[in-house]
Amino acid sequence: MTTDPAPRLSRTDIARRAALDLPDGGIVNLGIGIPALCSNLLPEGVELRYHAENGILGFSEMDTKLDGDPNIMDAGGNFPKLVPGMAFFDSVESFGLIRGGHIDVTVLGGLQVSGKGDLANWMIPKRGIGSIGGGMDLATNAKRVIVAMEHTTRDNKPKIVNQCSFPLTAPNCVDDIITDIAVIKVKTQGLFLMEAAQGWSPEDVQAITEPELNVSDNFKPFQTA
Amino acid sequence: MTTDPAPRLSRTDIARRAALDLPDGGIVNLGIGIPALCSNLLPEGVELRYHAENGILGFSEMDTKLDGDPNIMDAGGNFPKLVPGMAFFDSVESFGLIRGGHIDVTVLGGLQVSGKGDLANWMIPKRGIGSIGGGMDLATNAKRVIVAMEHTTRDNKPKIVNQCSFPLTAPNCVDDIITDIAVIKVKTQGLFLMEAAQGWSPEDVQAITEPELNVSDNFKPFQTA
Amino acid sequence: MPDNKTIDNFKDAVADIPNGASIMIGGFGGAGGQPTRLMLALRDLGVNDLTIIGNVAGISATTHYGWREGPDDPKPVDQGMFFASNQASKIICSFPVPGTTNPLSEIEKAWRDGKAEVEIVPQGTLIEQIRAAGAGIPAFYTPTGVGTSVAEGKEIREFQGRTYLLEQALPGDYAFIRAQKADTHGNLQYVGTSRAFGPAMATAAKITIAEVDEIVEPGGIDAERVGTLGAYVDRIVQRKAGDPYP
Amino acid sequence: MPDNKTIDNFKDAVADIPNGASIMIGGFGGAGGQPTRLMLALRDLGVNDLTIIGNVAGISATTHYGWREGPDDPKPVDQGMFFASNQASKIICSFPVPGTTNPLSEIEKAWRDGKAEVEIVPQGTLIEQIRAAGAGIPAFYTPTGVGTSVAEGKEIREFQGRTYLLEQALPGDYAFIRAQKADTHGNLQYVGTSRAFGPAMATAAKITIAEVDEIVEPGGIDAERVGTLGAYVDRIVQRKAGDPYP
Repeated sequence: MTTDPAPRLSRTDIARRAALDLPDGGIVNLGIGIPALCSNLLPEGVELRYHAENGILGFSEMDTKLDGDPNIMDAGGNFPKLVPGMAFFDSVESFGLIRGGHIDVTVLGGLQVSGKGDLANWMIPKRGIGSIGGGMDLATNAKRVIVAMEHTTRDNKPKIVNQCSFPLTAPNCVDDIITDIAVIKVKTQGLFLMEAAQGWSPEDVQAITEPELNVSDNFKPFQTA
Repeated sequence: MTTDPAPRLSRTDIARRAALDLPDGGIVNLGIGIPALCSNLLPEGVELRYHAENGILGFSEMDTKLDGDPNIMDAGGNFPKLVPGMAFFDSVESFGLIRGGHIDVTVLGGLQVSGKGDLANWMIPKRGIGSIGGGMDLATNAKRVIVAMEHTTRDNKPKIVNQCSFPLTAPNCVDDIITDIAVIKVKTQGLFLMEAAQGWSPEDVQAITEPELNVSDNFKPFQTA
Repeated sequence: MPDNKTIDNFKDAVADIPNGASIMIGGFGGAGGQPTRLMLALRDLGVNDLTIIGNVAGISATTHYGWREGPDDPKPVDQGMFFASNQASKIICSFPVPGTTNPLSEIEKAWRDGKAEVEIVPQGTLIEQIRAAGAGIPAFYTPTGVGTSVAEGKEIREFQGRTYLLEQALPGDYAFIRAQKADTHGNLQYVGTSRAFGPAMATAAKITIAEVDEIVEPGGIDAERVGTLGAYVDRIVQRKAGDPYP
Repeated sequence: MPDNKTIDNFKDAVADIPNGASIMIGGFGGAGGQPTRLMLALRDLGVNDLTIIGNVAGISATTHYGWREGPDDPKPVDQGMFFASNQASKIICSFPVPGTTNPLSEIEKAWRDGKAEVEIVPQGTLIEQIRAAGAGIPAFYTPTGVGTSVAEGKEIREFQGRTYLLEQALPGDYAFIRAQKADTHGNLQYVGTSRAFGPAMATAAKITIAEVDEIVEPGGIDAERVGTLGAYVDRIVQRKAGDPYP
């Protein structure tokens, strides 16, 4: 087992980097886990319209209280702050919005991503049962799919793999992968390393990534703002 | 050409008879023409929830004014009186209600009805063009379809025929036919003459009806209340 | 930075519509819910080879269908204007022909003259096709139209012993929607029966343009009363106060 | 004569539910929109071999998902109650399993013990299947699930160059719906995100029962704010004031 050349970034850092890619004024759906952290880490002046599967569009910040109104929640069970211009609707409308391709960006967690952009994030095979939720609809139909996850498993095995061994959420759906050491773009020609964390060379990232990484002509340090 | 044994009833009489078949508290959609007349001819104490295709449920009476609010109309372009318990909705919901089988009774006009209950009411072939509107959805999916029409064409040709020569609205959909001389039930075994207008014998009705009529065991005069 | 989808006038709102575009026109037919000012602006733009998608289509001008008839009310206008001006070559609709005792509509005239194709679709199928296009459903089965001319050339299939037709999604290039209120994010609020085909069309078109009586700041529409999400609306235009058209 | 769909208490409202029935449970998962009193009445009825249809299912009791955590708030209850009591043999849902760090839910326990079948469906497909059942659509195509285990055994078909799955309508015997207000005709009004699966389920079940905070006379719900039409609702039951469950 190799040693890391430099510290890996935190989950908050991953979310902060993902938040940089969210377009001002865009309609965005954040998955649970690291993606959910994005909502409070947006760059100054950027305002998003968050969508949650349970039938809400237009919120921009979460409340941290634990005793909010259970009739006004997001899909993760958190309490959004009410903002002007919000709307409530039922699940038919909510998934019409998703499946119809009206979500600009979704940020999802990942268990595995393949070199072709296949995503697996809903079931660990040895458990034999899992939760699909809205993830398959989002991964299949959002205009842009960003996966925000740790680069490897806890025992340092690659999560960016040649072929997913876990059940797929959707094939060929991921546009960008943001991890605790790298930012990688998925193109038809393969994976392109766009950024790496401080102290990590492209070779260091490649060492814990299964598919071959092409180093982008615009390769640069991990962006923070 | 035979002579009528007695006067035929008026369009209003047809509508009044059809109105007798509308179940108290039921959800009813009335087509244009004779069917639309039913709404102001209900028996005392009966209250219906009318549905119109353009997205309104629960009205019970029409206003006769010509300068009502164009944002509150029925599908025929008339102005319903506002009543408590009404609801407005869009056309997706409106046809979900129809196609999903949630309309108790529809009363439709007819150009031809066959002995099997096929209905043709949307196009006269020699015109070559016609209007389907909500008729096909209603005829195909309402729990009960009543056709209210004159018994014959203006030149006394049967409109109840062995086989419709006009384009069908829906095959095998009609439950009851109410005309200006008769009430006829469509069963899998054939047509059953239930009622005839004053002065009209079963033979008189049969003379201007193509398919064979079975005279019901409960045959009686045309009901008016 | 919140965007503001307001366009200053109807002319600018339709200015990019090219020849050959498909235009969905909301409402049901009649004045309530008809985006009349957007329609007039499109007519004035003068593009051609348009496909119009609507429900009740082109019968108001000759029959007064769905229009008030008070002494001060204007003469009805409808989708027939695009056929009278030879701008439209096709209409997809459910109800383009009035009863035999009415004068011919502009659409029927154009059809008789071989200048326009008229595709007549059952109303429930038409709205479901539009809804499907906006909701990512490419095709669905419906019982309506089985055993009729509507089924010609279409796949027939049985489910649980009943027979159904396969119908496909119907998207549009532009949707013209009439609503009573918009906020600057494009959320729309409708009144009464005026919504009809509007909400589904807003989801199904590449560009949705809303004609409204009033534009308010976000929050000016109750979150429980949004009939069309701003996510579906690209441009909003406010009508002039006192417009004689409803 | 207008009907009044009010039932006096929850016990009577569910009394006719037989063994083997399929029960749709509205809301999204969590307290908001969950018809908790109807669920408790069904548990007390003691029927078995039930199929439960819901969305997020059975994870609140162990994870507190979707429930307030104020000092006076009750312990969460969820669909797991029917599996703990061995009344349910199957669940159709989208989200029955919480993260690995959470205790096992009653549903996962029943599944591990081979006592319950768990069918996991993408959320958008599940709600569309339910909507289809209520809207007379026997089957539809969706892109979601193509190339995954969800597609196993299902028809695959291309439309306009993209691949889709055929999914079928999902009706239910009973639907339990939670709303904030009902009128005596059964029209329902919802608040916030509590509606979720409720409106579609109301259309898709043979018998729809609504649990509400308040029952009003017709007219007590604005005609523009009816979230579920009375046409779909068979029974309404009012909760006791001050019920500790949300």
